[in-house]
Amino acid sequence: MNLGFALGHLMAQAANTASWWKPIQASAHASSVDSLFNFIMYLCFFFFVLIIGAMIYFVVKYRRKEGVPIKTSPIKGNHTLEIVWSVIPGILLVIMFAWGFKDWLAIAVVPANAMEVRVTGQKWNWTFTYPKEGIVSPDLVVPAGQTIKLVMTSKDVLHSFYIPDFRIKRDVVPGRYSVLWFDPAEEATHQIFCTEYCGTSHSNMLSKVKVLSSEKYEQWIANGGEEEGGAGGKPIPLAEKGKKLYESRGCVACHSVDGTAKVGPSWKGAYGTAHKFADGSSLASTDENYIRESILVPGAKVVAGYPNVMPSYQGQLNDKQIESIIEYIKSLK
Amino acid sequence: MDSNRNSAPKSAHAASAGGVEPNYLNAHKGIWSWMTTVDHKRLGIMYLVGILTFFAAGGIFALLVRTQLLGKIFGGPGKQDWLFSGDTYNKLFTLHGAVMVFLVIIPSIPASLGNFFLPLMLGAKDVAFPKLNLMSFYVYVLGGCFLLFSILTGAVDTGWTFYTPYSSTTSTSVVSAVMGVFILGFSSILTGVNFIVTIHKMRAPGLTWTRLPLFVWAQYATSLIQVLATPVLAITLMLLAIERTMGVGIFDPKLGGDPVLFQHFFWFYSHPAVYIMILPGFGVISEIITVNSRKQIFGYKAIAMSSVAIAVIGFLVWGHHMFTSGQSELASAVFSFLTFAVAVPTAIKVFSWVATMYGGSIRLNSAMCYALAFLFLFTIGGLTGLFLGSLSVDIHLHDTYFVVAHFHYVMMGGTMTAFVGALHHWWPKMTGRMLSEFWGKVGCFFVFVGFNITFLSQFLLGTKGMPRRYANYLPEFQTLHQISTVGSYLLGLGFLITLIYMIQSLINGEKASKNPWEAMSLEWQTDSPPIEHNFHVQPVVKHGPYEFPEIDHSLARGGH
Amino acid sequence: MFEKLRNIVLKSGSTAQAGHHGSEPHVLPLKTYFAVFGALLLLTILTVVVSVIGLPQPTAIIVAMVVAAIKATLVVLWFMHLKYDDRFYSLIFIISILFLALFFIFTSLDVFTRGQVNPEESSFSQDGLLLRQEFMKK
Amino acid sequence: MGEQQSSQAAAAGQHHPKYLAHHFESMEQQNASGKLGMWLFLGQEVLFFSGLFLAYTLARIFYPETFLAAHELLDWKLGALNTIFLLTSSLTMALAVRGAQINSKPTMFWNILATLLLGGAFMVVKYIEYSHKFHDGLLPGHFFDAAKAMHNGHPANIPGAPAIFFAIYFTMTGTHGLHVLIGMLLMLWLLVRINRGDFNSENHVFLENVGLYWHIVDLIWIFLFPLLYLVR
Repeated sequence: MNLGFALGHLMAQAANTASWWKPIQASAHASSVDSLFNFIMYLCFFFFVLIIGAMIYFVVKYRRKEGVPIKTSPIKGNHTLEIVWSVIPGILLVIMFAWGFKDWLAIAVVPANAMEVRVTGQKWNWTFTYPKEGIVSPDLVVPAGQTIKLVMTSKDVLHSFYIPDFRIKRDVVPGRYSVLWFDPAEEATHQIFCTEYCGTSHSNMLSKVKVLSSEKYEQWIANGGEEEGGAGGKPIPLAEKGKKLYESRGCVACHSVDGTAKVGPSWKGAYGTAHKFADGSSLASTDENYIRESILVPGAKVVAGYPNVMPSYQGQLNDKQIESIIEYIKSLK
Repeated sequence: MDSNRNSAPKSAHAASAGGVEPNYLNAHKGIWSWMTTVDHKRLGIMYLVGILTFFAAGGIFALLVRTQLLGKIFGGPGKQDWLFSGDTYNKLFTLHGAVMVFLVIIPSIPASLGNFFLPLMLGAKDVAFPKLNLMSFYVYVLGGCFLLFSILTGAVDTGWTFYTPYSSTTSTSVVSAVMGVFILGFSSILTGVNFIVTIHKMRAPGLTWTRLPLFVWAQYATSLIQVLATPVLAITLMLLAIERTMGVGIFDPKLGGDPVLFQHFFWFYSHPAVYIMILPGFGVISEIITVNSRKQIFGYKAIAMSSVAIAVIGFLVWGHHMFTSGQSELASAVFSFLTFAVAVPTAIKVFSWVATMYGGSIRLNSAMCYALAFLFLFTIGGLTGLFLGSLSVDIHLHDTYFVVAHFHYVMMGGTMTAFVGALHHWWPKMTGRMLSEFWGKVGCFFVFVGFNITFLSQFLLGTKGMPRRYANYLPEFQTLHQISTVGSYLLGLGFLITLIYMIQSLINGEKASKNPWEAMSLEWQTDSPPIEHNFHVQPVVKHGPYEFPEIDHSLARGGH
Repeated sequence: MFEKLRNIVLKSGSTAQAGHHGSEPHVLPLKTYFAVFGALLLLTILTVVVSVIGLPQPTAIIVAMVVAAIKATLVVLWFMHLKYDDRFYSLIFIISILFLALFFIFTSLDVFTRGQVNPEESSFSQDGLLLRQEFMKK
Repeated sequence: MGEQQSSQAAAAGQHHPKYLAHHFESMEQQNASGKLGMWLFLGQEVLFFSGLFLAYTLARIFYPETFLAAHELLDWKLGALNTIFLLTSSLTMALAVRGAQINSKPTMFWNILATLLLGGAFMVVKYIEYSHKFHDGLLPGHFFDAAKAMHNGHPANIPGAPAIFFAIYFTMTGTHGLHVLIGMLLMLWLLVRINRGDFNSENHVFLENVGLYWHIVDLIWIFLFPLLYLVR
């Protein structure tokens, strides 16, 4: 009957593969968290079997039988037993606290030689800015073997930056910085979640940590944070890059490409057509300046009938990226 | 939905044996007599009907949430969800949370069974302030209407925790929901005041503090928390409402406030609130296990004192909800240590209950089945709290499905199982009818199995890193979610069976005697259902509540 | 100490018959009321004078709070009759003050020690203030 | 209470004074229960206001210079006048309770009336302060407009966001004012019951409870006054 031991056996070979019930251990910290997790889990199985086993044993042994005169024991308490079962759990609890506190301090104090990356969470996407290189990217691309320090803040509501593979999580509070660090060991891609409820597309606020070898990382930095060309290494057409930005930068959450109006107007056939604005003025045909202005200062000319809720992408998209988005919109006839 | 409200059992139901005096149900006739009653028993029944109705509503929201989480393969950002859009799903889980917490589980045992049985157990004619009791009921109804009004005008999508700055910037009707909870808080405070004064001032002659049934001790500790914690929730929600309407800048960072401050204000109430929920459940379990094992409780003083200890230490640990929320390292360490301290009295209680069964003569009626289910489920719930209490593991598990499974094991597996068990234990006394033992056990089986399937799978989802409150999810979580949803249907079925045979027992259930379980505490010494002012003659207490005749004191000298 | 506390709780729970110290309430002479009132007025004038002088920052708050606390105790002991009443009522009042202090202490435990490990996180550091000001302008 | 019960109790030959509720054994138990219930309610009130005081403390720590500059705009003389009104009303309320203890209806009546009038005076002074602020545009939260404030001669260079100070000021004094209003309504109801002769030395727990409530409201103002008006 005991689920615990089956699980324990499965647990044993959980080294670096994602077992069916635990993410992989991508860093030293992850394995130390797992070892405390296992310690508490074995302890809980032991006490669970002790308590529930005793309960079942008593129910079976002292089950009332028909016709047998009932004689029950007059025991009302037993001071030694009561002291024993307060002190022993007390000691075990202190051990759990101390071990948890030790590991937790390790994750709180950032090592010295960490490479700093700034993270901005906003309603429903993450953006990562590399201060030295001035690159802004939707994914966290890092070289293997280099400790990374994340300095995070939010633009609107509470979010929470969570990488299960590294077992780290920190709330991203608007108006304040919060700090997190991890040391990626070898090349891999890890999933990033938002775990603090933040509204409509809280479940779509996902991103990736791409751990590259140092050469590939240098290459990535060299061409300004864009994945170099498709398979054949030839440059990707601008509209194609625009489509990737459309999906990764959160435009998809409010603008559709098939004509249906969502939170914002649809991009299908938008280029070159007339638009009436909320403040009564209108524009004969949508041109590149209007699109660029709406990306950088969305509140300037809002299309009539739509809420003025679009966040500004000032400083998050460089000119080449805005160029490719405009190309993409043009291609949507 | 429930028949108690309108069909007070047929007048043909003659006053039970015991005397010509009519019982509390048919002493007065007509809806008006029910609406203006100050009799604690009738108020208990009215609360019970309200709580069960809202429990059904909350349950339906839960089933809708679980059905959404069957989920279509999640195809990437912006993919349309298969059943509900993101917004509707957010409103559903918020309503499930708010209705279950504020309207069902906080008043569940104290307001319905506490109101009904506290005066009976103390040998008193009524609670200390009967009119205040009636007012608390109407405050509860008014609070419920405010919440329903907020549902009709577009519902709330902030989660039952109303975290700012989302709750102060979202466009849904947060203010009316917050006002509803503000009003419900006063019903909780006034009930707490009422019970503390009743326990202090209206005990029967001879009923000293060490002869009180443990349900009364648990109710005393709960009322202590209700009185001291709920006002802070009232002020927090009032500040939130003012912030939304007038832009007061205490919590919203745009206006210069600090959202982590809101979390401190909120959890200062909400963690003691989870002890308001579980402590009455402890009281009920102590009653059921002793009566059905025919044995003294093991370590009466330890259990009574641990209830009060939990109530007090419960106020020191709220920071463990905020380990990852930007709280300072020193505060997190202090809160983590105190969280482990509060685990000790809870452990003492569980060990003492199991020890009570040693050397007993255990009768497995449906109430005892629910009590054993409680022990199983609450032990898992309590033990998984240790994972969330230790700092480094909580960083991984916070706000994932591990937390969802943990608090459902403690609240649903703990308090609601104890509540349904208590209903089975005291049903004969409340309604004068017996419940069918067979169907009771069938219902308990489905609830137990359905519950475990639903929430054991969620522990595994949590360790895999599946975050909370997600409308759709990555493909690797799909199978576990589908298992969990199937489990939730079984759980719903279990409660449906329970509801059906409870209604059936009201209609033509077999008559109940004065003391079907041969218990020794005072509520079993009056008729069932009891007369309007409880006791024909004022009872005098000479011995403790668990001195069963079957206890063989000769064994003590001989010892075995 | 614990023994004394236990007696206060047990004695207060006088069951129905134990009619203790008769039902004739304890009546204070008029003089006491006016004396307490006089003291309260004096203390109010004291706080106003102290604030007008303008003490340096930390002591001003402490003095104001101490004087307010003295005035509060005067009102609670005499006007609210707590001095002559059942000790259990003062126990309730003290418990509620304790829980108030608890709320203050644990919340400030967090607010004041933010950013000790990572300075960026402190709400009072230079860039913390800058970020908050800039965030509020938007 | 149901007539049916008290007649039964009377039938049981028990001496049953007019004010004793059916479910209590003795007047002494009824009074003690009433007072215990009131003290528990006051404990809850203290914790209710604890939230406001903590919000004040932390807002002040986050924005010390705003608080120092902004509360120059409050008129401390009016605040002191209000304090004196409330302290005197506390005295008259205590004398009213004493009047009930010595069974003298006129003392009770006139003292409660005096307390009521003093409470009214407090609210009038509050009204003057609020209208002065409304006129000057020093309003809570996003209603605060610096232009109007500057126009009315208030220094515009209040560092940080003065709206926060006035938000806290209005929240605290508003909630306190609401409690004063509730107290005044209770006292009106008291005057009616005193006239009906409900209170004597044996049964005046309702009057005592309203007194306790009023003293707690005064207690909170004793702390509010220095925090908001005085502290330099």
